[in-house]
Parts: sequence; C-alpha cells; structure tokens
Amino acid sequence: MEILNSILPELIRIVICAVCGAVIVFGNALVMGYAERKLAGHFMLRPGPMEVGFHGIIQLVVDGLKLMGKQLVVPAKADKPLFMLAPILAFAPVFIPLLVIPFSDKLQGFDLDVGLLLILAVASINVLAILIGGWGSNNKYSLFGAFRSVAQNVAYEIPMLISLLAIVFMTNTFSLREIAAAQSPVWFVILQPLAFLIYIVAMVAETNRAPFDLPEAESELTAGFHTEYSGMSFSLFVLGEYANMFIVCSIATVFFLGGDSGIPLPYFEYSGAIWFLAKVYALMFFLVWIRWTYPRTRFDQLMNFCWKYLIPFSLVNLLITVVMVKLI
Amino acid sequence: MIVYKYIAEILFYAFMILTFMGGFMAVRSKMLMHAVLGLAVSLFGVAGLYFHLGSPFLAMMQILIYVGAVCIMIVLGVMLGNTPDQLAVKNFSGRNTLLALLACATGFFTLFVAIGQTKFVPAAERIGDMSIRFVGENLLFKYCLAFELISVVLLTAIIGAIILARGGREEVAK
Amino acid sequence: MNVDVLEDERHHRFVLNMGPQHPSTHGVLRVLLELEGEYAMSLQPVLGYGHRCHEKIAEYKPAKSFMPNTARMDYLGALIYNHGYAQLLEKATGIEAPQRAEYIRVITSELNRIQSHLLWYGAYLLDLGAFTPIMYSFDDREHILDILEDVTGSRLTYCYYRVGGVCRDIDDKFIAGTRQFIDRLRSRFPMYEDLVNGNVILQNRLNGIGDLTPQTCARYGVTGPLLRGTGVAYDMRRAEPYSVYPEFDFEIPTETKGDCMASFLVRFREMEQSLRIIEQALDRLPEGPIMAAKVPKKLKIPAGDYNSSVEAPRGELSYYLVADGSDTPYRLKVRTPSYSNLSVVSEQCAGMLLSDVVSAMGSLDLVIPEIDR
Amino acid sequence: MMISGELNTYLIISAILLVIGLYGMVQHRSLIGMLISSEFILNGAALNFMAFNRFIAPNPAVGQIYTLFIMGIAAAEAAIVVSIIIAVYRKYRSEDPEQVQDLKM
Amino acid sequence: MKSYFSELFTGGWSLILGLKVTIKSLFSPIVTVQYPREKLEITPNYRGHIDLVKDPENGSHKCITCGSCMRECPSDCIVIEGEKREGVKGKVLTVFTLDFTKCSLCGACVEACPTDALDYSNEYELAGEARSDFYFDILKRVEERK
Amino acid sequence: MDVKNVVQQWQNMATSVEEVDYSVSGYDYSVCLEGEKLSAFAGLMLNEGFYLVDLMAVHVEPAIEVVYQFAHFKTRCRVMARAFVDGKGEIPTISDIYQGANWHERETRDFHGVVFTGHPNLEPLILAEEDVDLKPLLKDEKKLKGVAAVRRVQPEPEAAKPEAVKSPEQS
Repeated sequence: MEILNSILPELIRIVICAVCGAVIVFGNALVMGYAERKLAGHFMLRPGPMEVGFHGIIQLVVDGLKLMGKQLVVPAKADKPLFMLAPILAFAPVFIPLLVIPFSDKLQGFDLDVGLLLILAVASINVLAILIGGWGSNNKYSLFGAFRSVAQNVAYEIPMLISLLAIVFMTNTFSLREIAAAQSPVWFVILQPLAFLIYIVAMVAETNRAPFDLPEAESELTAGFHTEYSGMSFSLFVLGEYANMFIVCSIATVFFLGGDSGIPLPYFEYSGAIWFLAKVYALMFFLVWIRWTYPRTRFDQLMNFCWKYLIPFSLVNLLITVVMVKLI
Repeated sequence: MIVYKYIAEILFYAFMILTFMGGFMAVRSKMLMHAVLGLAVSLFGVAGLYFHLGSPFLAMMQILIYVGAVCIMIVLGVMLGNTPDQLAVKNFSGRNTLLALLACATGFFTLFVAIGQTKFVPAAERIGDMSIRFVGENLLFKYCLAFELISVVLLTAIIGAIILARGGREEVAK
Repeated sequence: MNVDVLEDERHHRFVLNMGPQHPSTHGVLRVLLELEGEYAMSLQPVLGYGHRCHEKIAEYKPAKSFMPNTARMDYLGALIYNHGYAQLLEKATGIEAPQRAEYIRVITSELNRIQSHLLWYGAYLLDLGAFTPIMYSFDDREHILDILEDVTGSRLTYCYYRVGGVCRDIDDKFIAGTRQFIDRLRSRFPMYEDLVNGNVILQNRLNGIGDLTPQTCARYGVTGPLLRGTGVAYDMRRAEPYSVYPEFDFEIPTETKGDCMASFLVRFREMEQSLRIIEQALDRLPEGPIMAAKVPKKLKIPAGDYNSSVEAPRGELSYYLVADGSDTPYRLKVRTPSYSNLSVVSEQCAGMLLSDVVSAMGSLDLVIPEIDR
Repeated sequence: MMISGELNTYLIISAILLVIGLYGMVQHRSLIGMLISSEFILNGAALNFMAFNRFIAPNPAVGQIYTLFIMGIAAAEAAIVVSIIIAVYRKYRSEDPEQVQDLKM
Repeated sequence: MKSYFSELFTGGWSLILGLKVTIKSLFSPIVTVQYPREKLEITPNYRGHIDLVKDPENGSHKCITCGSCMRECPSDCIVIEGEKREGVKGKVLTVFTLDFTKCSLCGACVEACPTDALDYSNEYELAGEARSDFYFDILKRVEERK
Repeated sequence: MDVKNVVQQWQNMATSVEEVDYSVSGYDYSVCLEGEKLSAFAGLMLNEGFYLVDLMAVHVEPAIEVVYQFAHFKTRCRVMARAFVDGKGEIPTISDIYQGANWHERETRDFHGVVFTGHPNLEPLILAEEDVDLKPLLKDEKKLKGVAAVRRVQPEPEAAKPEAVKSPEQS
C-alpha cells in the first residue's frame, strides 16, 4: 500500500501523458485531415467533403474505419519485416516529442533540460522509417521517394538546427519551457525574423509537404515511398505526417511565437494552452495554404535553395546573434 | 521507491537485450539492409544504456548522430552500391565462421578475465556533476584544443568525402 | 517490346516503366525510361493501348458518317477535328458552305481551342504539382462547355459540323453568352498571371527544359505551340488559310527559346488571340443560311486524293483522303499532331531529370486517343 | 540483484559489443558490412568510457566528452567510408574488398 | 551578387502574389454544384438519345416507317420494322429500337427524317447495370408518354 | 526557299512532278518517285527546310503506294511524294534523315506490312507485338482497286469546280 501510494502519482502522470499524447496525435489527425480537405476545397472554389455528417464532419472517421478494414497487402517480392516495420517506425516515435512540448506552464509532460535535442533525435528516426519503407517495398518509385526524402531531410535539418540554435544562444537553454518563458516581453519572431522564415521553410521541407513533397511527388513517382502501402500501414504514415506537422509547428510556436503567452482569458486556468493551440493551428493553416498554392519544386532546385540561400543566411543570422548576445 | 529501481532494472535488461539482438542481427543477417537495421536497433540499446549511466544528453546525441546520420549514410551506401539481387549473395559468407567464433571467444575470454581480475577503485572525490552545463564548460575550456581538432577532422572528412564521391563522376556520367 | 533498351549491356542502369497507368501520362501511354540516378538517359514511348482502328472504320462506312468518329480522336479539339473533316469533304465534292456557317465554325472552333488550352493549363500544372489552378481553369472551361452545349447539344465529343455547313444555327443567347465569357476570361488572365505564370517555382521548373530548335521540329514534324515556341510563326490559320480566317486580325504568338516555358507562354497567349478572333467574328456575323443548298444524300467523292489541314490545339491536323469515286473513302489517313509531337520526346528528354521529363511531356499537351487513333 | 549499478556489467556489455564487431569484421565480405561492424567496436569503446566515467572518474565530464568525440569520429569515418565505397563501386562495379586490388582510383 | 538578392526578392514577391490569389478564393463562394441534390437546368438543345415526337394531331407519332434513319445511322444502332395494315395508308410502325451502347449521338437520324418524327430527348441521367438497360424501345416510350 | 528552283531539282530525280490545284486537293505538288531515289529526295527536302507532315501507305494494284507528305514552315508548298514498294514489299527508310518518320514507318509496317529497309527498329508500334502479321489495312481482293481508279480525272474545262476556298496565294 505504501509502495502504491508513493508510486501512484507518478504512474497516473505517465498514464495521463500517454493518453494525452494519443489524444493529441489522433485528434490532431482528425482535425487536420478534415481541415485540410475542407480548406483545399475552398481554396479551389469547391465545398470539400459534404456527404457524411453535417458538412462531411465525420468523413474522416469513416475514412479511418475504411482504412482499418482494408487488407494489408504485402508485395510478393517485398522485404516483409522491413516493409511492416516502416510504418510503425514512422508512427510510434511521434509520441515522444509530445511529452516535452510545453502546452502551457502547467501542461507539460516532462520538462527535460535537453528537450530540443530529444525532439530532434526522434525526428531523425522518421527518415530511417521512410528509407526502410521505400527500400522494403521493392518498388522503384518507392526507392526514389526514399532517396529523395533522405537527401532532403538531411539537408534541411541543417538550416533548421542553425536557425533554432540562434534562439538557444539567446536563451542559454535547451529546455522548451524556459525558451517559451524567455520571450515574455517580445516574441522572438520580432527579434529573429530571418531565423523564423528559415525555420518555416525548413519545416515545410522536413515534413515533406508541398511544395517540397518530392518524396511523394505523385506526378513523377506515383506516391513515392508509400506507393505500396495500403490500409492501416498507409494510415500510420499519414498519422505520422500530421503528428510531425503538429510537432514542428509546436516548436515554431515555442521558439518564435511566445509559446503559451497571450491575453489571459478570464476564469480559465489553462488559457495558455488555448493560445498555444491557436498559434500552432495558425501555422498549420499556413502550411495548408501554401500546399494548395504552389507547384512542386524540382529536386536539384530544392537542394540548391537549401545550400545557396538557407544555410548561408542561417549562418549569417547565427553569427549576428552571437555577436549581439556577446555585446549586450 | 524501490519499485522505481525495479522498473529501471527491467528497462536496463530491455536495453541490454536490444543491444545484443541488434548486434547479432547486424552480423548474422544475409541482407545488408537488415544488418543496418540491426545496427540501428543496437545503437538504440546503447543509447538506453547511456541513459542508465546518467547522461540523457549523450543518449540523445547517440540517436541523433548514429541513428540519424551514420545509419542513414550507411543505408545510402547500401542502396547506391548494390542492386537488389546482388545484395543477398554478396554480403555474407560463412566460410570463416569457426575461425571467427574461436577468435572472438578467445578475445572475449581474455577481456572477461581481465575485467574480473582488475579491481577498479572509484575516485575519492568527484568534481562537478553530469549536467550538460558542466560538460559544455569542460568541452569549451579545458578540452578546447581537442574540440577544435575534432571539428577540423570532421571538416576534412566532409571535404574528403565530397571529393571522393565526386571524383568518379565525370568519367561515368555524360 | 522495345527490348533493345533492356538488352543493352549497361546493366547498372535502372529501367523504369512509367505507365500505362501513371498520373502524368494523361491516359494510357507507357514510357520506358532508362535511368541513371535521377537522370533519364533514354526514353521510349510505347503506344497503342487505346488504338480503335478509326482509319479502318473510315473505309467501311460512307464518308459523311465518319464525322462523329473524328470527334472521338481528340476529345479536346472535337470541333476542330470536325472542321478539318467537313472541309476535306467539301473540297472533294465541291460543296461550299455558306458564309454564316463558316463564321459559326470559326467561333465554335476557337471556343473549342480555348477549352482545350484551359484543360491543358490545369492538367499541366497538376503535373507540376500545383493542385489549385486546375480547378480555376475548369471553372472557366465549364462556361465554354455550357455555351457550346447550348448550341451543339453535347459537351465533349461534338458532332456539330456537317458537310456544307453546321447542323444548328446560333441564337442571341449564344452570342450574349459568348461575349460575356470573353469579358470573364479576360478578367481572369491577371489572376492566372499572379498565381501561376509569375511564380518563381514554376519559372524554375520550366525555363531551359526540353529545348527544341526549328530544325529538330522539321525533322520530327513537330507543329503547333511547340514549334511556335521555337520562334517559327507557323500556324495553319495563317500559313494555309482556310475557312474565313483570313478576314480576321490576330497575332500568332511566338517565343524564341523553344523550352517548356516558351510553349507554355505560347499556349497561354493563344487563348487571348482566340478571344480576339471570336470577338471579331461575332461582330461581323453575317445573316443567311447555315447549310449549303444542295448536299446530296449519298455523297459521291470524285476519284483522286485530297488533303485538308487545319490548326488543331496541339498542332497541324491533316486528313488525307484517297477516293475511288464511291461514297466510301478508299483510304483515309489522319495526321494527328500529338503523334509527331510525342516522337520528339526521346530526343528532347534524353539526359534529363525525371521531374523534367514529366514537365517536358506535359508541355507536349498529349491527348493519347489522338496518338493511338 | 541490481546489475545496472555495477561497473562490471557495463564492461562486459562493451566487451561483447567489441566481440560482435570483431566477428562481423571477419565474417562480412562487403565493405559496408565491415563498416557496420566497426561501428560496434567504436560503440563498445564509447560504452567503456561512459561506464568508467560514471563509476570511477574524478571528473564526470571527461568520459562524456570522449564519447562525443567518438561519435564525431564515427560520423566522419562513415562519411569517408561511404564515399570510398561509392568511388570503389564506380570503378570496379563491385563491393567485394578482395576484388579491389588496385589502390589508384 | 546583386542578382542573388534580386532573385530572392522577385521570387519571394511572386510567391506572395500567389498566396494572395488563393486566400481570396478561400473567401469567395464555391462554384461547384452538389449534383444529386442540386441540379442545373439542362439546355433544351441538349442532344440525348433519340425519341419519337408526339404528334399533337393524332396523339401518336409521325413516323412513316421509311427507314431513312436506319440507313443513315453510321453505327447501325436503329432498327425499325413496319407492316401493312388494312385501311391505313403506308406502313405502320411496329418496332423501333435504339441500341444506345453503339450510338454516337451524331444526329444523322434526326436530320434524315423526312417527317421530323424524331427528336433528341433531354435525358442525361443514364446509368445502368447491364448492357440490356440501354436497348431502348423508342416506340414503347412514345406510347407510355401519353 | 525558291519554289521554282526546288521544283527543278525534283524534276531531276522524280519520274513525274505535277502541280495540283490547291483549292480542290489541298496540296500543291504531286511528285512520283522511284524507291531508290527516296533518300536523296528526303535529303533535298530537309535541306530546303521542309518538314515531314505525314507518311502513309495506300494499298492499290499493282503495289502498295507509300505517300510522303511534306510542307514548308515559311512558304506555302505542300508536297505529296509517292513511291511504290518493290516486289518484296520493301522500300528504303527515310528515318535516318527525318527522324519523325521513324514512328510513321513503324505504323505503316503495322498496318500494311511495308518493310522499310534500313529502319533501326521496325517493331510493332501501335498494334501489339503478337500481331506482327495482322496488317489490318490491306484490302481484300474484292475491294482492291487499280492505281488508276484512285487517280484524279482531269476535269473538263466546263466542269471546273467553284472556288471553295479563298485565294491560295499566301506566303
């Protein structure tokens, strides 16, 4: 009994964290899946899903059920263990970063002093998942998608890291909560507009979304690395993609948009979380917006852009930041 | 509080098994791709062991650098250098198995005996703690030269890699 | 099939089978790509998945009855295909269509051309990964389809022209609707410019891709916007004027670079010129009959051979008819523009990136049924 | 018994990692397989450093720094080896180290 | 160096212009029609499959069973039969079927008809489960319409 | 390009060169050739800036006639060049001069079985490869006509056709 008493609060905390993580991942996928289709529709002057439920609101649920009911087809010449592992590897790690994201000063799983590193470390697993998925399918299109994805993600990780590093220099910490708290008078988007822009671009590339959706460029590679996936294993990739979007947008919010800061709403303790989510979804809206506006870039141009513009600019930005931090 | 220790202990076993499993997978699998996956799994296990050794920072770096960079680079090497049908045949040959096992067993036995025989004495007094701040201070002040050297090594490696990888290109393409 | 690519000793190259079901081949076209990395070192189109023996059918039924088949060859330029065929038989039999019918033909043909270009515009951008413009261009295209449906009765595979005229007269509603549409499309062009034509990503994707020269075009018989993109102002409406085109004042847009961007811009500007033609034709539309007075029920074609070339949305369309004096063609050969345009692809795209192959093939504006016939 | 708090456990684990690496080095015939095996050897050493750092070192930063260096070296090594493999493959169309006898590229 | 920056700015500006276009359309009304629930008015000139015209004088059709539509049809999809009857001038139509699977909607039959007995129907919602759903009995249809 | 000059050169190599009324037939010159002159003729056409519009075969008695259609980008000059296949059903290829002819020749091989000697890759293009011997456009004996039956009868002066198309003069 004594043991139970001592361990119970921590256990409950872990359970709650896990449940919240699951709720965020699946809830976010539902919301974003619906919002993306609806927004895409309205960007194109059409209504989007309208059939199932009021304005198609339960379309995503039905789609999810359909995907769950579908057969998992494994191609005959696929490398079966790799093929089955890839979607799990793409999906499972997305829970971990959610644990360290400070939704508000009271809502955070764990405040790790290496929170940023944790997120980046986990994000790098995603690349591996795409790679072995593309390889395991034993399909040429998938292989191309995997190749592109790796080159793209590895290249864009650099400007992303460097632009975040500028903020880390300003705050002297890797802890996300402290970074969010450090911008109480001015958000870092005002102090570091260049880093913010670079991060936004790198973020789009990291999540493999249009206009940088080369790994799944459907007009060239049919569906890229997930050409051969069906049913649940496909939906795991999609869930992973939306969760990754949520995570990178959260990082942007924490680093540049003041985290949970905002006008406190009356009588509500967790109003910070509301602000936080509002900012995250505003960024996600932006992601959706550019996806439905631009054509896709070409692969070498994508890399050129990274090496010719993003990395030099982020390095210059870092240098200026360091000098400023030292002087002030 | 003892429960935590048990949980930690179970986790330790899990990481250990992960490390060994990955290792065996890496050296015994027929497909190179599986070998790389085994390496990744094993490195995860080692990252967990670092966690147990009190350094979450290094655990993160292990995943970030090894899984995120080294493994992926190796995978790229696998994909670039091989066509799928070449892979299964070329990678692995069991012709020296007995010899290899013997050598490994001898080596392991020697180490085992050495570890058993030696008496390790903990330092009387420890300065500092395991935090990143302390590591960072040490890295940038006390071991500054080594830090600079490693960056030079990395830079050289990158330049060398680029030169090597580009070198053969002209004669093949176009 | 085309195993010479596979049997090559360059084993390290990667043979990729693009199609017959692939999002960017616009129908059932198969392309055998030989890749080295992401570079397509050679590529060979494989045709015939949609072959429907139109030329054989033509030899089995009265020449007049072949009219609906012409619309099925190129479902996007159906009226222009009708036009060429009607003109061919008129030439062969000496029937002359009345002026009003010719004007109606020009108006509807040009609407058809704009419609085809609008669809190409959307589909091409879809190939390049932009999803939204296709919906905007379909929105505009839908207006043309409504206008044309009102007069022809169908929406895609029109069979509207007859030997000696057209089968229905246009009314005031059609004229008002067309004028309204002209204003609408003109007001939409700046939007397209902002959203697409000026976009830096698109420019980077298209500039300098798939270079063509007038010499290459001559060797392969490439015509249409691709040829005009290389700086040759060759348009059948001017080069061998037919119908009442000589009466109108319009430009032939040309570009000099011969790359994908050039043909892109040429097609885009052609829509404006077509609008100009329609406007002038509506202003000068004469009154009168819409069918020639005496068209015999059984249309005997005098022995000999006849050719009729018109400017289809994708290039030069020629019908070549060999007649033996009966009412059935002895041999009918249709020279479809996409067929020649596609054959240039293996020279044009060699050594290109896979993404550029997609943009180059998209800029050919392929309609596969027209190639396979 | 809590083996996670014992120095010897970690030392044995690192010894096993080293041995696995050795075994792989001997067994694999492809360059990449050898590269993978060498990573195990490096990891065994790194784990050793960390273990000593945790249990007996006076300055707990040193072992971590050494491990960091090992990671850096491993990354550099992997980059170099992979590019060598690519170059070798271009030249010989093979990855078998026994076939690669000519040092000049 | 100058072009390096000017490219960046012109490129960035063109991207912003594109965003302006799409955000404008996000807030403009939709243009598509929710088909099964909303239906657009079909033009009276629409050319569906052929139908016999109802003759207001005798309440029946005007077909004189001359067979010109059958002959004119390029794909032989019309079959008509008639028979001689007592007390009626000319033939009486007994069978008039259209094989719509073969019809290309060219309109040759309508134009060939000497008595204007044929016209296009306005039916466009044609979907069936079997080939036989598209063998229309035109004569029965005109009788049913009474 | 000087049309007269070109016509002169055609006359040197062709068996007959005939000017045709554009308003009736839709082309300007009809050139009849021997099979072996084809390459030289195609080379001349390419030099003069003509492009290959089309290539087709017509099955007539006594032999299959292959028709090459050329036109010019700058001047209105549309040419039909005709040549009969030889006894073995063979005719030299022009795909080494006009690469666009490659597919047309393969198609003609599909439909009529004309063998173009020297063609790099004369495999079925439009038809499936198992249909190599189908040759669907060959006429059966009942329908096969002599070459004279498909040649234009020169119209009597009073039966001249009305001018259907406006002035053919255009440059």
